[in-house]
Amino acid sequence: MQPSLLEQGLTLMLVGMGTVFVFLTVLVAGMTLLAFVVNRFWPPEVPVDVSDEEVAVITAAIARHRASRS
Amino acid sequence: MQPSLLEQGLTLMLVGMGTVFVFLTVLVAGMTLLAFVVNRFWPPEVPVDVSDEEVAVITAAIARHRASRS
Amino acid sequence: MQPSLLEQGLTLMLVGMGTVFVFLTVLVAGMTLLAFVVNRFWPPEVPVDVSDEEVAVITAAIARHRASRS
Amino acid sequence: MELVEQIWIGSGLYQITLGQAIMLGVCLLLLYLGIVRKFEPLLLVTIGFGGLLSNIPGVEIATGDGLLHLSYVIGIETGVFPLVIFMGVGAMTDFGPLLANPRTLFLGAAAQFGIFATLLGALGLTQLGVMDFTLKEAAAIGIIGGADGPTAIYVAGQLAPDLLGAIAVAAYSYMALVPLIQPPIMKLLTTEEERKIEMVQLREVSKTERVIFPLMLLLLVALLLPSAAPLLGMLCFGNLMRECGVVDRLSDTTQNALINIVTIFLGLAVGSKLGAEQFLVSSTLGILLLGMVAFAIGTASGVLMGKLMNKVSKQPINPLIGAAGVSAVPMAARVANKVGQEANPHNILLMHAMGPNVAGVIGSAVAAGIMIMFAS
Amino acid sequence: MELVEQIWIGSGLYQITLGQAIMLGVCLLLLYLGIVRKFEPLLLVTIGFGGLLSNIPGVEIATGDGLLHLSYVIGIETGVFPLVIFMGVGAMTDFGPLLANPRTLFLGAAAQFGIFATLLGALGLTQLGVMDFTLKEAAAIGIIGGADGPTAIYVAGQLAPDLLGAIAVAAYSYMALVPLIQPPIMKLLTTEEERKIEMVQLREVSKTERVIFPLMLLLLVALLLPSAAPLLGMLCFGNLMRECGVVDRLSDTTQNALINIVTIFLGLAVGSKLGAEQFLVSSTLGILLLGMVAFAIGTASGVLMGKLMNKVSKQPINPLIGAAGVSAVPMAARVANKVGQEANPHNILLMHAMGPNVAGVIGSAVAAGIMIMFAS
Amino acid sequence: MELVEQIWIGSGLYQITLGQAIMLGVCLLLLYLGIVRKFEPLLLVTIGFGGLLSNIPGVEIATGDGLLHLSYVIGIETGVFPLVIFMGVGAMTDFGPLLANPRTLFLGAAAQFGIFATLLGALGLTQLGVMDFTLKEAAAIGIIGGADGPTAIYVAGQLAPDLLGAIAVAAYSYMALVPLIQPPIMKLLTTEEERKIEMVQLREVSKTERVIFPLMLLLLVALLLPSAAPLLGMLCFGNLMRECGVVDRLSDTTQNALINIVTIFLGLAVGSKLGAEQFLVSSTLGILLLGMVAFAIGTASGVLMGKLMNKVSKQPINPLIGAAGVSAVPMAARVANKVGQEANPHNILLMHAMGPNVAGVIGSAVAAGIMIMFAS
Ligand code: NA
Ligand code: NA
Ligand code: NA
Repeated sequence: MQPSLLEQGLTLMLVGMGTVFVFLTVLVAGMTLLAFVVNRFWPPEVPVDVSDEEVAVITAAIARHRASRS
Repeated sequence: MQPSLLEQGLTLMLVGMGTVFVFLTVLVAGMTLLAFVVNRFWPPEVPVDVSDEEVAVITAAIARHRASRS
Repeated sequence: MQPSLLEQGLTLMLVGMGTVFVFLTVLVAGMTLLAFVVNRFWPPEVPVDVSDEEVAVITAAIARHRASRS
Repeated sequence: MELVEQIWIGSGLYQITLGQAIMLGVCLLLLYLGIVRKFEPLLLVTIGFGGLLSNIPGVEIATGDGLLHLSYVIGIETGVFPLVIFMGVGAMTDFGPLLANPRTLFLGAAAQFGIFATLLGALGLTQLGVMDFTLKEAAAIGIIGGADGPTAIYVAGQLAPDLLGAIAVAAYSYMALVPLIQPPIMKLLTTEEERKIEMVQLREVSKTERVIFPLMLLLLVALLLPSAAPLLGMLCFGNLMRECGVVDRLSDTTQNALINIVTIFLGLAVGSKLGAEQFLVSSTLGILLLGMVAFAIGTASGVLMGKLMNKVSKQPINPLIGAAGVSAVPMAARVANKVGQEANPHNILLMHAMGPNVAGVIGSAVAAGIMIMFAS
Repeated sequence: MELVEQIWIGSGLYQITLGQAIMLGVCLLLLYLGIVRKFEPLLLVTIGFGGLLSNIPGVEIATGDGLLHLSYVIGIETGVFPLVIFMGVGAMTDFGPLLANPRTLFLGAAAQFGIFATLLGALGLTQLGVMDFTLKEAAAIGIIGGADGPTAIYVAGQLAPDLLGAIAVAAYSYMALVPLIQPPIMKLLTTEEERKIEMVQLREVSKTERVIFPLMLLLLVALLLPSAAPLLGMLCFGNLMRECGVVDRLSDTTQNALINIVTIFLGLAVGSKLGAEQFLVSSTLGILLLGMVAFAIGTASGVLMGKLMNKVSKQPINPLIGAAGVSAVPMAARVANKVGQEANPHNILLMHAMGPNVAGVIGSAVAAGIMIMFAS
Repeated sequence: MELVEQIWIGSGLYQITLGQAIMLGVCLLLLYLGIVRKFEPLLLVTIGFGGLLSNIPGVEIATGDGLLHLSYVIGIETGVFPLVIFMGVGAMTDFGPLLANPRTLFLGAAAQFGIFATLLGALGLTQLGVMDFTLKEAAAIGIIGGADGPTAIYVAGQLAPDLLGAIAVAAYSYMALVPLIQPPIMKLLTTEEERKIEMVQLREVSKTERVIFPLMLLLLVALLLPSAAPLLGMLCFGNLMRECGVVDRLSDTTQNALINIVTIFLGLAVGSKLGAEQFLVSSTLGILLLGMVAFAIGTASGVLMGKLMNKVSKQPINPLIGAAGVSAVPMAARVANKVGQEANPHNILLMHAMGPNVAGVIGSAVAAGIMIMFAS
């Protein structure tokens, strides 16, 4: 016997949500593995935009500037 | 009897120019009404970019600047 | 008798390279003629962005500026 | 005189039907929502104007050789326009927040429940005799709950072209209504304490991860659910162009000229489905109602999944970001952020909500693949 | 040897006809006018080069599967290219001066008399046996007098595809000749005193008016003259995108990448109609002559209407701005301004002339709608 | 349960063939070369991704109504995409160095020997029974030696669509390998003294010459070799738009939005020919081998012609610039410059090498015209 439209919909809902979850679970696993592998073998360089020395210089300059305004 | 090509053209000219004028007259009426309604109910804000006070300040500044150069 | 595929290829190579050279030779001739005609009848203006006088004025200005900073 | 009569007979005043007059009003409303209320203006302005053109009596614009009908045949029937838009979305999407916290994909998964619940609702109304939708049509209506315009248009174009106009209008209207629809549901389902939860800052994601991610996603789709490959493939292609760093000129054009051109003609083409005889039918009302329900259920299931994850997870998860799982990028993420800040002014959820938000795009494309696979 | 013979037989030198040689010369002339004389370069350069390609003997470029013929079939036969150009024109047009002084629409109406007089002229020449034009062809020729390139191409593509090449060339050539054709006519029909008339400054037009105007225009077209709806509809759509302020990215692309791409292929497609056997016929000469007449009559009737309006109006109207009613935006408005300044150096007519100028675009699109309605 | 089985049967894991798995790997390799090694990334990234999509089992992407197949039918079968790319190349090419020293055209001519030698090689392998190529196919393979991507794609699309994937991959891969393939050959065939030769500075080229050049080239093509007119015609059109100075907005769009959009879809369309059953055949291996040989022979004949010209010419000619005659703009010119600087650090050959480099583009388009004429 052909299942009713509502039964078809119910099955589709169960299988559909199941597939969405299975697919995204596999994707989560893949992404976690990807993060692990990449950070293990090709760790990103720490971005060093500003050296400590530069920070000191700039801080001093700002302090001087503020002092001169007051 | 089928009208001659020239007669067809003459009619098309009269009707055509008539339609152009009627259409554009209706459009003029519409635009006039539009302007009336919009300015009545949603009058555009007068753009006040610079206050009188600011003008005074700026004018003074310019005068000072010029004086200092001469 | 139909020529073999290899013979067809050989002929195509000879005729092809011949045509390439003939075509590009004609093009060389055309370009040479073009250069001659253009430079004869519409010689490009020498770009004179800055007059000698202006150069003198600007040089003097820069010198003055530098002197004032030291 | 005969000519003047011919003009009169040819005029709109003579030919216009009541339905067309109503539809002109509906399209002006869409334009009002887009222009004055700023609801998804890129689409509502183009769709609305396309709808105006489609309801002009007596000329071929939305039919035959008309520009709008040509756009529809070339761009929507083939699926090309939504796919190109998806490529542009990919080129504009930063998957960084998702890569930094992959588990938020589950929130994007849960929110798709709205899709399937709506499918069931549409079939239920049919069973009850209130409406008359086929399985295909019900599937296309459900996708409204995915809150993703191009996905909805793509699926409707494939499964239920007759309902395309109503589905697209519903999808974009509700996406724009996210700030009104979602907050009450979010507040109803969460406690004040939950809304106050602050989340730990996301880690930096390296360029290598960003480049490999779209390729990995594509390969998973290829192996597990090929029917979602057109949509997700184009999304991945756009994202790869964005992240790989060597084809920036292609990525720029994809994010600007190309997506803009396609948006214009997509909007007009969708507008060609707003003809009175197609749109002014009872099923449109059903679609608008079901679409609203789909949104509400999707929001609720996202939030509930957030509560569950917060319980089982070591790191705190604010359930509000679950609401962003419906997609509606970036509006839904902003709403989550705003509701969070109402409870706790120091709570910056925006980047955390972007994870489930883009996960929702992937999730609804997966759901679309399933629908297309089974229903067609 | 056989192969060398084959090359010789395949070469242009062997195959070229006298007609093709002449047309290569004509197309070089168009390129000269476009590049050196700067006559409407965007169109004359692309049309001229397309014409060169079309007269290369022995290859399929302007026929069969060739790029130019494909462009023609896809873009001109369907009307898509001129319609998209019109959308771009709408996005680039500021209707402010027209909104500030709606009565200048009458000047744009009067100038359309050139169109209908030329139609009559073409039929008269046919009656006399000098030429042999059908009503459709005469209508398409008349539109040259509208001084609006895309309108002329659109109408010719619909009513007289065989004459498209000559009509497009005539339209763009005469539009470029506006600064030569118009001033003598303008001076002949006006007195020194009239040319000196200064006009009162235009009022500010609010954003609300600007946004509503394209919608109002579209609705009037829909109700009164639907056959003009494709052209005016796209113009209004472009203008709405420009003025509504919420889809600036679409408006920018429409004004740049999209209109440029379409202009390139429109030009090439029109060029595909400059093949010798199509262009070198006696009707081309007739079209060139009639086109010139159309321009002159349009200019004259615009100026005469300006004189009449100046008489009956309370506010002074300089009749020179009537000449701008032929369209040819913005050239004709600049010419009106220049002739005005010759008589009165303090006379700045430019913005006043922009009103009739854009009115001329609307006017000729209306005339085009009438032609298409009756003649097809 | 039945539905779960249906998902499993529909999944890629169930349907994938060994060939598809291999091709997924090959396409990932192309992406690696494009992204990490930066080999012609604009094409290898798009082709590689297109290839991935084409090898997803069980969905219509590269077939039927799929986006990639539509791109192929619309853009490659008709020749439109490579022609538009050629227009873009024309708009981006500065023919100044060639105009300043026209004789370098001979270097571009000589380098085309690689094309015809490869044609002969392909036919020789067929005669020996190793491969099985028709004359058309051999001609299409030979064009790889022209080192010009769009030319190769255009010719392959016309003469040997089945081999298009392999030919395009070979062409772009070897173009990217120019810095590895050419230097050893260049050093083998020249003496240290020859490589040290400095060339006299190029003269200024006036704007008039630059504008007339594309027209002159087009007319020569029209008269002598019309079958090369589509390719060279579009090149000339693009260059005329660039140089004429009155249509800069068209030139800008051609160089940016238009060429970028077409590149994306050209790449995807070529990728649609990387399906396993088409690409994993023995002829692909033959094409890759022959392509490599074509490059080597082209480089060698360019250099040898350079030596000859240096002998017979009054002004010194560094034979290294002959290697740039293969095209591969601007990579080959840079390689010539670099090898020259290794021998003599003061030797700046770059601009001198740009002459033969662009001559190589013209030369291979001429060769393509001959191939199409005879082989089809
Ligand atoms: Na979603
Ligand atoms: Na006009
Ligand atoms: Na080459």
